[in-house]
Amino acid sequence: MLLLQLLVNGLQTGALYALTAAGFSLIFGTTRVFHLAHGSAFVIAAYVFYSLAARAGAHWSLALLGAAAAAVLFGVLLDRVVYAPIRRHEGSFFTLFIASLGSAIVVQNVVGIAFGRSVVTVSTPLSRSAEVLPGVFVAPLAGVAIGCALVCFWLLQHFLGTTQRGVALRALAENAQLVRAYGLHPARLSTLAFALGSLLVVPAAALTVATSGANPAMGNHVMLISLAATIVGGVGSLRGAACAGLLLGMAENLALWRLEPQWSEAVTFVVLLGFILVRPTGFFGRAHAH
Amino acid sequence: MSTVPVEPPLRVRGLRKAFGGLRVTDDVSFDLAAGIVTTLVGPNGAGKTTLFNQITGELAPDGGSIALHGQALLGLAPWQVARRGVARSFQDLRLFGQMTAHDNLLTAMEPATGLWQPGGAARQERRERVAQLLEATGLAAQAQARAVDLSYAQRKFLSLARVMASRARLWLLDEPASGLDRGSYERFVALVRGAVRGGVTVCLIEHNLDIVADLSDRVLFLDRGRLLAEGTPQAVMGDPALAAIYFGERAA
Amino acid sequence: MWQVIGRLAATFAFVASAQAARAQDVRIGALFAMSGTQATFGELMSSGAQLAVDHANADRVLKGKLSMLVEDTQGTPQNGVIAINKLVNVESVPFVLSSYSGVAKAIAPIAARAKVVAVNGGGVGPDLAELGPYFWNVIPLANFEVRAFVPYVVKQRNLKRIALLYVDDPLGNGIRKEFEAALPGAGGELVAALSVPVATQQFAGVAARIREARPDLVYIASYGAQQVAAIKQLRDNGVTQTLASYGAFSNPEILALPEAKGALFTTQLVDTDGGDAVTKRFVADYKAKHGKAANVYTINYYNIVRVFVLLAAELQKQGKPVTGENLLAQRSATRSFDLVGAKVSFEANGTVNAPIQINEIGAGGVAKAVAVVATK
Amino acid sequence: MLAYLINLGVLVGINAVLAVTLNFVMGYAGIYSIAHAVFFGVGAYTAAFVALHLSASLFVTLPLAMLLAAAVSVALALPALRVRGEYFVAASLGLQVIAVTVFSEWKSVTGGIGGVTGIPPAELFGRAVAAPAHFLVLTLACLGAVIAATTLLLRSAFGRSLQALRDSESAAQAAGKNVAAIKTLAVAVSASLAAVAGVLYAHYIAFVNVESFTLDTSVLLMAMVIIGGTGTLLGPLVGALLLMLLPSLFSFMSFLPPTEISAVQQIAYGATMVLLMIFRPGGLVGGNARARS
Repeated sequence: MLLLQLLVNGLQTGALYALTAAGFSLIFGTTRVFHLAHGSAFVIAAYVFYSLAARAGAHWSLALLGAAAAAVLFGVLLDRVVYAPIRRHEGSFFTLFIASLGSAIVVQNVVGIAFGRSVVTVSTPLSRSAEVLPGVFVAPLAGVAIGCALVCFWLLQHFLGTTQRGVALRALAENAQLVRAYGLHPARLSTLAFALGSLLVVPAAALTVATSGANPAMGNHVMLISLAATIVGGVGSLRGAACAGLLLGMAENLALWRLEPQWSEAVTFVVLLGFILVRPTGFFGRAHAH
Repeated sequence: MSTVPVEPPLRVRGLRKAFGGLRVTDDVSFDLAAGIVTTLVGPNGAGKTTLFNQITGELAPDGGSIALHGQALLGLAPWQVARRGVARSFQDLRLFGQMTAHDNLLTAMEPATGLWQPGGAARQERRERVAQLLEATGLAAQAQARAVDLSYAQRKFLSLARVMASRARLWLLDEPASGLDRGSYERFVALVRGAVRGGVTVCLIEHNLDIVADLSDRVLFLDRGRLLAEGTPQAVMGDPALAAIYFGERAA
Repeated sequence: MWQVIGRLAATFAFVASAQAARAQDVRIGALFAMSGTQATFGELMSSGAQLAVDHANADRVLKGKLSMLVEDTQGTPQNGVIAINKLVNVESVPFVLSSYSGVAKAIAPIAARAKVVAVNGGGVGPDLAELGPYFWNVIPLANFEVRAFVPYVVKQRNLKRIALLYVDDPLGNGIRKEFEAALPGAGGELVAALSVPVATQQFAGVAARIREARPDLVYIASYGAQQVAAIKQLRDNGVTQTLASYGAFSNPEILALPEAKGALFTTQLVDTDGGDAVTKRFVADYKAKHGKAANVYTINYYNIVRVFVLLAAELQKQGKPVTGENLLAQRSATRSFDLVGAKVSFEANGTVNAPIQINEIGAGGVAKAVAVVATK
Repeated sequence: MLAYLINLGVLVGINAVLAVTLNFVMGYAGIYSIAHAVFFGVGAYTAAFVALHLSASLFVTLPLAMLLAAAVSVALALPALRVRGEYFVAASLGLQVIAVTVFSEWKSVTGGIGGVTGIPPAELFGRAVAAPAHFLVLTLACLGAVIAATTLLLRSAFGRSLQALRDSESAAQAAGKNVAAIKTLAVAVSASLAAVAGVLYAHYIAFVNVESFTLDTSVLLMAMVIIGGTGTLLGPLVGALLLMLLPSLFSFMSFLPPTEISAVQQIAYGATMVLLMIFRPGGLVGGNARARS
């Protein structure tokens, strides 16, 4: 039963990882920005949700809307104010990477000063589990998490597959020149990628605040997971990132079956290193590692 | 052309390479003879650079053999091929951009790996040779300029000088003269002729038909990975069928 | 480490300004968690210590003014070492207040090398008793708490199967050792011992492991925000058994948690209703200043400063300088100290012994004593 | 005041050693490692272990720490041979996380989060280097030696090979450079020299635990190199000095609540990194030269 329980926990964690990882992958795949501040968007969404829901007493849907607006605003602002000027000067991946890292550090500490460095939670009766099978406890929020992930992926798939902008976004990942040739504006598409990518962290952020609580430093973990999932899944493949996110969430939880909790993060990165060494293109990767 | 050597500097036999279903090198066999200039021609996508990449070990062929002076090259890493005396230039140059022109050449003469390298007389000799090469390629005044800061023509010459610095006896040059003005072009032709007179074997990839006429002793015509013809420039370029393939593709 | 490096440099910057003090003035140092996830504790501890400093100055017990330099450790060994280096090497204080087991273990050798007395009133890692003559404890260590707790729950409450969730640091590892030693003799059984890293906030998987072990009681050996998260998530994830801990559950944030209702925890017995003048004054002044009742940590750190004041006053009377060496000698020569809550005497190894009281968290977040166990 | 300056000098020196050695691989070999703190840690733990169990003589601790760090560096060299760019950054991140887990869990050697305490002072020719002033001299001597070693290497044929493969790996191969061997060697040199800083740190603070060798440290070191100027000789020194002095400046600003000083510092570092990348990616010393891909 323990295994089944861990599997269920892994599914919940993995669903949320899949969402954040897909956001990171979308941004990285289309703009080639190694967006370390993706974790910051998560933290911002989490704290805005907390402020509105727990402090201001707003309805959860309103708080969710506020969190989404904040995350999208952050992503788009970062793209416009920080990344765009660097790209204009044809800065290398490393320049972008450092700028992103700097932004993440700023966000973590500003949030820390504003809200303290302790853990904040939004309490809800939905986080309380019920025994669905003997020895297997599931909280309503687990269902919410999995449902959220499915809906988000369906919407995303629909958007990228059928709308003109969505198709253009996918094309941007393949070839920026091509997109320009078709008269689409790469800068505007890049903004779209950041908006969408940042939006994808919102459900995970809100659910995390409600289950285990958020702290300003958790952006690091989110970033590490997203990055690992993107590479394991294969750069440029949203499906890959999502599957890998799910896999990493499962691995982290299933590791508890035999290992102590302190090994779970190491398990994730052993998987990552293994992929980089053996198959750098990931599961579904097309892009070359070189 | 002098007497036929017992073993040609480079012998390629039955070389094959495919990416997915696309045959980029399709059963190619040829020899590069000593002391002459051979030019690889063919439309875009004919597999010319891919052929270079297989000779230099950057790309592993699916089958066939490549021998340098009778010794198999297949399976060697690019740096090992380089140390056996094969130097190449790249279409996109790939200079050591942040290093000075001087250091670009110096490092090409220092292939050893260890932390410490022999100094003394050898070091002095290398520096003198760098100066000579810079002089010969017209870059003496730019010796201390970074490679990225040079003009286009200067970068092309630096790329050639790097090949010259290696002391390799087989040069593979990928579009070395494209985009050169008249004066630079003549300097380039003179440099290659000088090297060939010194016994270097040269293989070029070139779209510039002037070069084919001015410099080549032999032409290999490649299309869609297949070697369609080889012979003198006049014979190959005069073949109307080949010309149709060549210009037809070019026009498209 | 990022902030650590900064602190390394920054904490030494105050030196220049701080040195213009009168020769008779006495300064002591304090290592508290003033920021980070442990800040609640730093607040409690420093408020107690500061009150003792204020009392000493008001009474003019010492020649010159007593002041306390508070350094923020965030409860981590690394920051603690940086702070002790500053207090010892730059500020040259003879006496330092320490908190947290990890911090204590890290700083003790440095204090000992400089012959500076360090006194702990918060950390309860059992090995804090073995840190040498210059390291004293005014809090009974976890071995006392665990040894008092185990027979009570096994025999009185009939909770035999115990699962331990402990933080992977000196405190947690120390408590685990105590349980392994104490349980078999008392007729109990340690059915699971799960360690978590200091920064972990996720306990869903751990909860599953604990449920699987089917314990009668879950003991949480952690502190601060992590303990709050653990309680909430264990309850969320189907762990319905009694929860228990050592004195760290007296954290007001935990008492306020609805999920913590019914939890058991041990503290040293502190009799704040006692009739002696020292206790009465403390209780009254603390209430007046902070508007709430003092907690056990507040009292311990008040007492540490009070021990220092009593020793230093005696040394000054004898015309001896207030150095760590003299403080140690004077403590050995002093039979007992009148402190808040009790008359206390130190054992030869620098620890104190006190009866342990077992508390249960009742409705409305009020902890009430359910048993008192004498320890020896 | 003097005690304060000496302490600051030692810390700047130790961090400068780390920044210089990181710059060696980052600025000259194009190996953007976010795992430099791992080698700092290997050096520190080795020194602590050896000093406690064998000998505190620097002639014992230094070579052993350097050797071990060089051996561990293979774990970083391996991905460096396989992948470049973002992939390598990710691999080094992974290595950093795994190393922190090992540092925390290998308790018999590292003491876990509780760390190793009571590390004896360094010994030189049988005499303890314990006085802060003496230790400052020792630190500066080590820094000098590390700078001399890296500078000499960079000016040698090996240094040119490094820069060549940074600028174009394929062209370096075509020029006969054994890229794999050169990268492995460069990473080993950088790691073993970084271990020197670890040895100094362990003896100086007399305590090591995992908190000193986390991702945050690696990021801080990277910030030193970037802010100072990647691929310049002076850059890492300027960066280390600046990032060590900045906190002292903040602590003099009395309007800041003391508990928030460290957060304010980090905001300053972070914002500086962002602004530099937008306006001056070459760093303070590097002028307008673009960081290279």
